[in-house]
Amino acid sequence: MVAVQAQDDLRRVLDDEGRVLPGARVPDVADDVLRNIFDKMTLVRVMDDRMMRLQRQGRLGFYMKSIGEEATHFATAPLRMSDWVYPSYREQGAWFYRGYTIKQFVDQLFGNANDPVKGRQMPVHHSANWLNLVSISSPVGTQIPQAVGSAYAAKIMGKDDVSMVYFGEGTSSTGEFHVGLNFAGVWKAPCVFICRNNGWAISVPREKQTAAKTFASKAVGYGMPGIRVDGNDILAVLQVAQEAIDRARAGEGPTLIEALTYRVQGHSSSDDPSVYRDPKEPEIWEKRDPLNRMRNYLTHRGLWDQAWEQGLIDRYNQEITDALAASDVTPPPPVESMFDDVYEEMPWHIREQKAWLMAQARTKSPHHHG
Amino acid sequence: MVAVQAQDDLRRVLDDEGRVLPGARVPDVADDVLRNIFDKMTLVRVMDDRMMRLQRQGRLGFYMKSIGEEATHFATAPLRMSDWVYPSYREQGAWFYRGYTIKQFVDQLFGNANDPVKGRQMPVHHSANWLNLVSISSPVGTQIPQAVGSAYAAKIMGKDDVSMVYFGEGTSSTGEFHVGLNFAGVWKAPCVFICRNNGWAISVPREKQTAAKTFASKAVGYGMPGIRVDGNDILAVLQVAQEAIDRARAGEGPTLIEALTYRVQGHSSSDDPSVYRDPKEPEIWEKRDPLNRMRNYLTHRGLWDQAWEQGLIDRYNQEITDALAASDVTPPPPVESMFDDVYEEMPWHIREQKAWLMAQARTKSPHHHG
Amino acid sequence: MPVMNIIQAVNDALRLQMRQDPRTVVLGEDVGKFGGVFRATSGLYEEFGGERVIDTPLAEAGIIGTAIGMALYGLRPVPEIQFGDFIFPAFDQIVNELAKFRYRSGGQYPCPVIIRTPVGGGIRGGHYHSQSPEALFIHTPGLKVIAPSNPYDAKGLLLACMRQNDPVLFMEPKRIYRASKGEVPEGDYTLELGKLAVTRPGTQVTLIAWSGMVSIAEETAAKAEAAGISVEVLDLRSLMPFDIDGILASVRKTGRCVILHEAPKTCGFGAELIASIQERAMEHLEAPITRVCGFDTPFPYTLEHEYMPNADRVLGAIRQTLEW
Amino acid sequence: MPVMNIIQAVNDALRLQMRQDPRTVVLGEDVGKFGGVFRATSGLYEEFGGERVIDTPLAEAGIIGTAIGMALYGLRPVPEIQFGDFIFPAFDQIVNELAKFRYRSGGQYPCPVIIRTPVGGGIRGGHYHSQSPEALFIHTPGLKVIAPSNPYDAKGLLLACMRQNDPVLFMEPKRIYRASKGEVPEGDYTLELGKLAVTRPGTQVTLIAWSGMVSIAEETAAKAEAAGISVEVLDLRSLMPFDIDGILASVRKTGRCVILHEAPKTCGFGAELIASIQERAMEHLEAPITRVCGFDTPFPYTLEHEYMPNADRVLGAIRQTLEW
Ligand SMILES: Cc1ncc(C[n+]2csc(CCOP(=O)(O)OP(=O)(O)O)c2C)c(N)n1
Ligand SMILES: Cc1ncc(C[n+]2csc(CCOP(=O)(O)OP(=O)(O)O)c2C)c(N)n1
Ligand SMILES: [Mg+2]
Ligand SMILES: [Mg+2]
Repeated sequence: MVAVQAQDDLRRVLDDEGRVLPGARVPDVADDVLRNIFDKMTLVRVMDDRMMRLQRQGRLGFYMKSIGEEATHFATAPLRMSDWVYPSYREQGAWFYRGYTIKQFVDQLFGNANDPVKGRQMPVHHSANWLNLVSISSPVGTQIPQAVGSAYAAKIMGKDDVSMVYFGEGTSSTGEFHVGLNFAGVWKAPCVFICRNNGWAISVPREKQTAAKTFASKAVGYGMPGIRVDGNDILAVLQVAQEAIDRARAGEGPTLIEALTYRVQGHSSSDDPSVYRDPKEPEIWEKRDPLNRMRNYLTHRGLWDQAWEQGLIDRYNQEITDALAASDVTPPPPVESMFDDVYEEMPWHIREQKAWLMAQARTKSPHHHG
Repeated sequence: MVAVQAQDDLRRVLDDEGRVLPGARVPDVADDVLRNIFDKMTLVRVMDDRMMRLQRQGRLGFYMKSIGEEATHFATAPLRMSDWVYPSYREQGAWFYRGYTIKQFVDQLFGNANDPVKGRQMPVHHSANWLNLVSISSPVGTQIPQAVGSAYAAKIMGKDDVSMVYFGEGTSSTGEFHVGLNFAGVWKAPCVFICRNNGWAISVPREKQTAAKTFASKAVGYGMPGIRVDGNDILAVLQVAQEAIDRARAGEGPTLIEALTYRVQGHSSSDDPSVYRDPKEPEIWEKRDPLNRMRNYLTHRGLWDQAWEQGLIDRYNQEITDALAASDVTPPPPVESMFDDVYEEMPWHIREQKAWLMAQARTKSPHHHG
Repeated sequence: MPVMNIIQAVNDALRLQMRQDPRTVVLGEDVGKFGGVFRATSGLYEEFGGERVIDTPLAEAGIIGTAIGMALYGLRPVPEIQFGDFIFPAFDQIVNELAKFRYRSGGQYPCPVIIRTPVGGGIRGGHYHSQSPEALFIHTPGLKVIAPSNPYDAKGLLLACMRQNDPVLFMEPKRIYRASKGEVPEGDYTLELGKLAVTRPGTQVTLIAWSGMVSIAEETAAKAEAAGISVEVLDLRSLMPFDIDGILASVRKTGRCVILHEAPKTCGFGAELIASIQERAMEHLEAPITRVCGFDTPFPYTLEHEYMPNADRVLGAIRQTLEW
Repeated sequence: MPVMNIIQAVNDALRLQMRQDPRTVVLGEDVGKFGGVFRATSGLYEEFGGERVIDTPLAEAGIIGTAIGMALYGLRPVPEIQFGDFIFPAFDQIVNELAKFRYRSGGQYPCPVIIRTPVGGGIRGGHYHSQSPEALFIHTPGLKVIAPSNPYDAKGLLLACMRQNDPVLFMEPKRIYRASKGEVPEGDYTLELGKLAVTRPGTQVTLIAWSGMVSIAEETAAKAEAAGISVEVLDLRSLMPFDIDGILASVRKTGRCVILHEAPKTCGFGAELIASIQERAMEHLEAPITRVCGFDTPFPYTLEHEYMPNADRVLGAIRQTLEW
């Protein structure tokens, strides 16, 4: 009988108040990186709040918040820009950290003529190839083998780029999770899997998702390390991400990281969690809020002050206001653009359909928030 | 850090010569059950040999042997008749043990008018609902969630039936393996999963199938026990199967059993393993032949003699000869039967197509082995 | 008679059947306590408990795969796929397993699984919450495909599906889940599968639609009437098998036909209808049969109002047909 | 010019392309050392090594899913699906991901994955080694679907596919993998996608086929000629996009058309062809367009010779068309 690591111990650096735990090793992260992460985490908070309010006012079709889960977004921070990221729909911070702008973000939400994806996808389904951030898909899990493909492609092409892919704990139940991780294990693909375990998949609690003790323990089945980390502890997240990225880049293969966090609010703007879960549950987690913990930690380190944070909030609010104002006067994508990009060159039948549509009277959008 | 059982130790009762290993617990199996298993194992050997020869003579379209893997078929032996079995295409012994006849078997291979599946499927794709043996499908893995469904259905309906499903180690790479085992874990479904690890998936060796240390270790990811057993050791197979079935029936949930064995010959009659594997590899495994080991064991126990075995061989050879002769004079299923069983009642368009076909000249089969 | 919307009608059918037949179980993502993201299974968990109203892990292949095993064993599962767009991970289980089980087993293993799923656009869902995949399933022998357009039909057809022994894809028009309201008998009734409804009789053109497009067809017919054109609207309801006699009767009468569907045009079900009609009634056709469909692009987001067929476009097609 | 069969032609195209473009990789079950169960990738592993000729674990969703990621990153993957019947576990990756990547990313992420897979019956494979799933993919905007019928086309079309930037389903007719032989240029050449071939000119009836059915079409035309009937045979080769101009030119000339395919009739590609032709050339049609197809049953085993279209049946349909 051989004993393997059970992988259900939780890696932590900070306690719930943001103090370094006794005996914990603090990862070596530069001060400006830490401040930049806090900056972008603040932006996510501001953005989520503003967009959710817009959605409630009926001015935005749909939105997905990540309140309470923001620290997990910054597992991307130790990546290089040539590395690839496959986000799910709940990692706004990863986008901003890599350089996606507030304006691009807002234009995508409104699907206007400046939207980088040309109004083709629902809100929060961004794509930014100039940042190696891959187009978000609604069907969950599909990104996992894709990320493994990109990771292995780098290896085949003799580059040392790493791919990172995000998904929720619910998504670990899909067949794609399994085939993706299994291929990665066999190929020793330089891929980092981030399972954002926020306790819920819409209304389905974690216990109904799997009988495994932890999500990290699923790594055993793929011959790769599985690491469980406090996903609300930014230092721990950065630390385990760095380790996994280093391993991948060194040719030592993939890692599964389970980031334990909590979905403090509804699944999306369409959801009402009071129907299915105890309203007391989120309260526990509010005490473990990643932004508060990071703020406290930065304060201990002398890297935070109120004016700085308020400055960020004000600036981001203003930038969002500007982006919204710009969006309001931006037309939707031109009707004829609907037929572009199905194929590289437009085949006859789509040309024919386009000509037909352009000859019809224009239909008014019932949703225009002009 | 919590240690979990690595699940990669191999359960054995017999050594390669069929002697009980020092300290091994011999499972409590009645003499007549043991003799019956040996009887059916002999039948499988005779059948495989005869059918493969027919195939080589061009008289049978396709065949799949299980030489060297036969002991794994009898994990079904501790089941009740009300339990359900989802075999893959390589467990002939499970069929015979439950009462499928030589004649039914042969009629299926030839897809004649007496074929229980009416000539609808390729050879070796049997189905016998009167024995709770579920129709074999070519796409691998699909049976796994189906077996979980049957298992849980029993639980929902308040019965204590167990379902058992077979698949190869290659099939553990499918998405269906994952979703099936994951559902079973959550539902505590009374299901026994038998992964027949015969080292090869057509030309793909086990190391290219997964980086996991063992297939049994994959159970960790589903919160169920994973047991690794010497699949050529009939007593060990019976023992672990009995344990898993007992657990399932007692409401304690599913078990994954990895039965370590070896595909001594080609994948199917269409395959030529000399192209992709060292011809020496099978030789090692021939020494661990499950039939020899069982024969030796029975001999030690005084349950075997040459005349008995020869009698079985002669009788089965004769029965096969008779079944072949009967098949030779059995017509194919009537042409019009091709349109039955698509739906319970034939809809208009199929009626129309049937009428049209019946009005055409009959097409001669290029494959009639009359 | 109570007035219900489609969600309520579906919910009512499920509840009625579950009360009558203890073998009927519901399973899917969020169908339990939450009652489904569209609330179609609302209240069932409370009434029938977690073993008959089953919140599954997130895996469509598992939902359908286990439902198949349940049906083989003797239950009558009614799985829900949260959006029609998410049915594809279960595609293999549906087309290779569910559809072929009865056939491949020589009739030994019927597999009555009724898959409910919301389909169609118009809710600003982009291409992953808007697709209409019916053609893929109609092309799969062994499946029935049912697509009601209103609460009365939804209840009567769903009850009928749950009482027959073939697998069914039951497509629900999500855009009008709540908007479509009508009188629905309280108790038990079933509608025969395979029969269309003439929802508006007419003489000059036959307009064929199903699911969410029936309301557009009716709007078109009303506009046409105002313009002095008499349109007969057929709501197919059952796409496999489809009611060829009902269709031919109408087309033989009108001599002209327009087909309306949301799915992309190429290889959509409209193509089959055209082929089937012209094979049997070419001599009655006074003009080519025209299609107004979704375009052959993925379903867009911002421009979905331009993507989806509307009454003006259908009316245009009708005029063209008349002028041919 | 050397004589090759289809397997050799495919193998040759792969080898040529892999030599020219180091980004081209092959992956799938048994494609490595074994060279594929039909031997289409034979010798490639020896020449290009295990990182460019990749034996994958047994999971079609993984084969296509990883191929997508490879293509996004910059490789040109040519995955093999061992049998067309086993493509369905990858259906979601193909229809929801691969087909929509370019569109949904606003053109940012083209995804040139060329999926090769053997299709069709006639090898006594029963319903899991015989299916012809083209209609499902033609109905999926964003995919191209190519279906050669002979070695020359197979090589020229496959080379063309590997040099363009859209995802392709490349269907190979397994029944005639070895039986179809012909002269194939040794070096490099490509055939334009989207163009049909008139494999036999004729005047009275247009007979449309593709893939394994082209040989049946030609056999039919020869029989017809002997009976004094002049049949024009069109080998479509490219199903999406299909060559509407070539089709219309022929049908306008002959005024009659028969369509031949192996896939089940209902909602098969034949339906789309009928719809497209009658929409554009009804006034030239002197009879309804007829289909000779696979029946709407799962593909049978023993009776596959009765299931599959043959020349006598097609000739019967032609006669009927002429007598209409
Ligand atoms: C294949 C598929 N099935 C169903 C859905 C509907 N759906 C959207 S999000 C979601 C839950 C996802 O939960 P999880 O993976 O835990 O991510 P989280 O939302 O918690 O971040 C579901 C079921 C989907 N998007 N894709
Ligand atoms: C979904 C699917 N993909 C591919 C195949 C083709 N195929 C048939 S058997 C086989 C290998 C199976 O290997 P394993 O699961 O180890 O079973 P074994 O044959 O060794 O018993 C493959 C790839 C298939 N039947 N189904
Ligand atoms: Mg979650
Ligand atoms: Mg194997």
